[in-house]
Amino acid sequence: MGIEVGIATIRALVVILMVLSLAGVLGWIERKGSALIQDRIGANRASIFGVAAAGLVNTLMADPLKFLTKEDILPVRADRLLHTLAPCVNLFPVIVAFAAIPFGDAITIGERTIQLQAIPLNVGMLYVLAMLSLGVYGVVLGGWASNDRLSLLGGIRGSAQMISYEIGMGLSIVAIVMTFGTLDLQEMVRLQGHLIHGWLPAWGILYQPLAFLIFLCTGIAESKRVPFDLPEGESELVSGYFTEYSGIKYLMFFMTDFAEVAVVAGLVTTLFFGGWQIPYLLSDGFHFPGGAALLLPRLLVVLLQVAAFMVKVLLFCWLQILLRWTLPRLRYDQLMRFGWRGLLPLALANMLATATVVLAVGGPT
Amino acid sequence: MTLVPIQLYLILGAVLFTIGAVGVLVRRNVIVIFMSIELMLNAVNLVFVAFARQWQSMEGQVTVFFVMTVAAAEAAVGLAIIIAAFRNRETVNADELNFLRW
Amino acid sequence: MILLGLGLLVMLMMLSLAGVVAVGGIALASINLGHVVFALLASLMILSALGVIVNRSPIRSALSLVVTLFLLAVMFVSLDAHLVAMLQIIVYAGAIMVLFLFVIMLLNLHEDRPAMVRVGVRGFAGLVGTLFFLGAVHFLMRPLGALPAAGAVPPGFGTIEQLAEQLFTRSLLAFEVTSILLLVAIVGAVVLAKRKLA
Amino acid sequence: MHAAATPVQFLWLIPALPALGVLLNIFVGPRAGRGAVNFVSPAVVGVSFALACYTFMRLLDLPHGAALVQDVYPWITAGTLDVHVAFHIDALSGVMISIVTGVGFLIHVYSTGYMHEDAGYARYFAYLNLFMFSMLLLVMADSLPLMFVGWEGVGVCSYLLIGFWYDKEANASAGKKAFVVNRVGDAGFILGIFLIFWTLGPGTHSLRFTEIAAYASKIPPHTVTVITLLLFVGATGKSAQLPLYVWLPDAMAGPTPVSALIHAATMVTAGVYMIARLNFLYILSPTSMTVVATIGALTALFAATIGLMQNDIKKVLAYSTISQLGYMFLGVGVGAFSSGIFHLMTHAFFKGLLFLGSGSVIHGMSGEQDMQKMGGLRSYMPITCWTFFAGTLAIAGFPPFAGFFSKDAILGAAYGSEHGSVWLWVLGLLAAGLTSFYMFRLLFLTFFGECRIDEHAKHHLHESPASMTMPLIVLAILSLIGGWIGLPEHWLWGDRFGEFLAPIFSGAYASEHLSAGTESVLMGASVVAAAIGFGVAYLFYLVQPGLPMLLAWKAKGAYNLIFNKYYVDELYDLLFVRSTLALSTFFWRAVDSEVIDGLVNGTARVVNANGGLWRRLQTGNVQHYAISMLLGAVVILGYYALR
Repeated sequence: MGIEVGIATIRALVVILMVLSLAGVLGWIERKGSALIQDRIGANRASIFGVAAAGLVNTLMADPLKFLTKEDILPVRADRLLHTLAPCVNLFPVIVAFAAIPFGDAITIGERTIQLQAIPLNVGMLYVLAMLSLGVYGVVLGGWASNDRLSLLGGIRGSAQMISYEIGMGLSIVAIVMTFGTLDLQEMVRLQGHLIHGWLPAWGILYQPLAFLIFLCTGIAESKRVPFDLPEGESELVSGYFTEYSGIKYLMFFMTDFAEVAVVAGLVTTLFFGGWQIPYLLSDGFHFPGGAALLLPRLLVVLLQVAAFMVKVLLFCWLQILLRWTLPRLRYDQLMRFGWRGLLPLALANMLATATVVLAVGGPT
Repeated sequence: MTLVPIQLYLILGAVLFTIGAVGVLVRRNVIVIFMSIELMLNAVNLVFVAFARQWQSMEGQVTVFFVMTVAAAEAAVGLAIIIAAFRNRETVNADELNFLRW
Repeated sequence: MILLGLGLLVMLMMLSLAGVVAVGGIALASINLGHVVFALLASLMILSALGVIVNRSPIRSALSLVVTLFLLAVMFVSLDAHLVAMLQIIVYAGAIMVLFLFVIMLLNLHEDRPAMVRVGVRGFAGLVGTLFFLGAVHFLMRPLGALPAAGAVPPGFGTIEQLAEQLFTRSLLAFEVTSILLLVAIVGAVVLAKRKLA
Repeated sequence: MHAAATPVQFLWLIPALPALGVLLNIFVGPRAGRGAVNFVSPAVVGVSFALACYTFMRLLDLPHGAALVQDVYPWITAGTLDVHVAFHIDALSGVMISIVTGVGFLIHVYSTGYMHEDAGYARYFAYLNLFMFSMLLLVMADSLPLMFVGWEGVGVCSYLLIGFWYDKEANASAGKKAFVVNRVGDAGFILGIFLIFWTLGPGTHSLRFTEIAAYASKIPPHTVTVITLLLFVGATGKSAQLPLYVWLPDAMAGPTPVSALIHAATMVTAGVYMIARLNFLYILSPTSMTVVATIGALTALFAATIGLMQNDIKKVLAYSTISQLGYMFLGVGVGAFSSGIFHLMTHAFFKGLLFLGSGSVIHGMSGEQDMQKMGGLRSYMPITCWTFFAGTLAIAGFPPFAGFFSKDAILGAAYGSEHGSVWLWVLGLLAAGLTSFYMFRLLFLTFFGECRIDEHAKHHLHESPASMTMPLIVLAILSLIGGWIGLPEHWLWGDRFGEFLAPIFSGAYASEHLSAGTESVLMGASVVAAAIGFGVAYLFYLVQPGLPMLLAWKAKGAYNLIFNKYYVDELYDLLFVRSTLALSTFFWRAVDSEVIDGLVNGTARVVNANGGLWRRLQTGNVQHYAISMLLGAVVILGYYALR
């Protein structure tokens, strides 16, 4: 009993730390990346004994410290409780959402097998959706509690946008769920370990390219990033729903932003890019189509797989950051039209098509 | 981990239901009244799920599923009505919204 | 105010634990994690439910309702209704309550004074409520036997497969009708929200 | 009917095709235009005719007395009643569908010519197809309820088609008359069905003919009599027998092809078919048989006498139809079911022919129907004339034409059967003579003698188009040779028709009872009668056109009596219509507007007062309602808690 609880706690901690650190790293990637793209040097001020570590010091130490030490301003006639609650409500679901995403195969220590996944759920997919759907509250509250029309507008925009795009996201996920015939993310990843015709890794994207695109768009819209960043579009509403925030709360909103990026990346990886799977890497080592094999110790395999997962996630984070500097921001009506008239019907059609195919030939399982 | 006897779930349901009912009765804001109704619905859901667990049959959960659907529909229409009413009367107070008066 | 809340919480926990002991006929010694968790959840739920009806500001009421629903979902999980729990969060917390918040913001409702009806009515309502509660409890107290232990449930109980199986065989008609109901609701909502009431 | 039944899958198509035609004509017809309608409507019937022929062939291949069946779907399942929509094609219904679809097809073709100026052609063909559908349902049905559906269906179609030119008051009321009179009959019919169901007693019943047949012997004789008589009431209504014949003459208001199809060839024979179909019941009740036979014979004579004096070409044919139907009933009534059906078939041929011929005449005369204003049309419309002549010979019963054999078979049976009697025979013989007379009168007045047509009509007098003459020719040939499949016994190949139908009519009259000698005597008698009729007609209307006037002046009373159709219509008007009207006026004025309205308004007032009282509860405040609900809950809880 005790040990179980202990292991559970450890897994949870691992996940939380992973998300938070990812968020931090993303902060750094974002800034350096932007700088790279815009041909600047970027975050390079802070340094310890002259060691700037390519801005890592700046982004991972100086900025947090600064935020922590800043004054926490509360607008007049703002709702204190909600104003404080909002950032937490915003950050919490994102982090817990990550809990259902498996970052590695089950490892066996002694007679006890441990899933590399905070909470192994048979409804994992739904769980993630649920958590993401909770994300709205942070936005709404932030917008409302600040008692400021810009914030309120941002909040309303944000909530409308999120609930609108949740539908498309859900439907695209339904399609992929149909394909794999399970809601358990770990199970999905395992299925993606198979090979089509003995050589092609059976990753989700091969079955559901359209769903992948839809999911990516909706995911980015959910995390309110460019080109869907109207809720915080600085050119119109200073900072949208967190205009009136400062200090640690502001930092939390920021973290949320990056955590969401990470979650989206994680989900894309898990659903469409084989999660922690490495092509041809089975539990006891590589088995190439040719018949050539390279046996490895179990632990190494697991480590490789975890590493693979991290790499994939980072890649997709990078993709989203690239997008930020590639695409222009939509107009709000365009955003809504894209969501309702573009993605939703597409997702529906895709779902129906998948359903028919699955009915006709059966899924890949 | 062992569970508590079902009565406690039922009583909890009763408590929530009563709170909801009283809310319906005492609040003036129609939206809040509406929320109280949702609260009552959920109290009942709790009871259903508890019984499903008790008799180990899925009917209870299925019923909950349907209750949720109905609740969703109800919320959509109800809120639409509230908005429409607000447009006419500039108020959402139950005691001022008496279109159906004799 | 926070303190008040905490005080109430502790009180309620004691109360519900007492309930566990009294109703469940469980020796004080054998109270375990499960009971405590239940007590905690229950008290929190009751608190937040009260929050729904006492808060002056609609927004806060809505939020306390969200909390209640969330806790309810957790309780569902403890009752092996995983799918229902998830649906609870997605549908209620994720959709319905957002809709509420949205409308509240749209109508830009701030605290309405007086939030409640006249004191007399209030008292009467409270009285009736209490009576109702007592009546209900009177019937709930008849022995129904304890819930089967966590291990006792058949494998896969509460999973999506079982629910779907139930849904698409026994209650298929109801299911289809529900879809129509939703469609009607959508249309109705749109029509209502579009034009002014005559 | 107890023979082996072979299930097949295509039967449903036969009625379905006309039904399809109905839909097309209703929904696309008016827009699709005349050409499409003129093609589609006959086409569907033609195809179902082909199918009917195919069915018939299949039937011939099967062992003698077998049947083709198809159970389409369970129709009514309530309590002990389990009726299926199922089709049963045995020899009898096989013959019927062949006749119905065949004649029907010809008449559809004819109609394309006849109706080609009419605006409502789509409507017309919709009705016509609908009629085909119902008629096929009627004859193919394997259970009484389904048959009843067809029975009512054809009734509706006949109503619709009689009143087809509803803008004329007379036509509309004629349609109404037909409908109402038929109601009287159908009431009896459905009562009969109920009685049968009721008699069948416990256990579920499909009311299939087979089932009834199996049970028939167990029904107490009096009940059988009642049942059969009730059903016969229906038959008198549908088949225009005494006393319910009055609607048929007026039914001539409809388009002539309709008169040919519905009011001569097919629908009006439904009664005969029904009795033949239920022969196993009728055979059990001598009383009913006698009633049927007597009514039939009387009708035959009665209608024939009226037919003598009519001047409207179609009216004459109408009365002759009634009298021929009388023959059929006489046939089935004396137990010669196959002869009855045989006459039904031949009659379908020559009466269809005669009607179509008269239609062609009316067409050519641009709407003129009074024979006084015709004459000498022979030279103007030869084909019509000679085909009409063939029809006349056939109906008058000159050997070797169709009418002769069938009519003779019936007369023979009337004489020889144990149900028959000399009197029936005499009546039939008289009717035969009269028939021959008035038919030749019709022929001479119309086509021969000097021309009494006014110039204007004569101006565009013309032979009808091929689409109309073709059917005439076909039917003419049929009425000439159609009778040869049912020769008397000991003639060349004998009564093939009878043998074919024999297994269905177990226990029916067979002409072996008669010695060859008697038979030939009877035959001679009927030929003589026909000849006399011809002779008199020739004398009156070609040699001495003055004679009829003289005669009429001499026997004034009789003349007026007959000329006014025995004042039957007036009598009915007095007895039923007036009294009914008076009664309904009373009910309307006194009962309805005073009592019932008073009750209604009173109730309203009470409710109103109450409402005024209780509406005070309706505060419009949700919470008041909510609290009352909760109070109610508390009360209920309390009641059960403290009980």
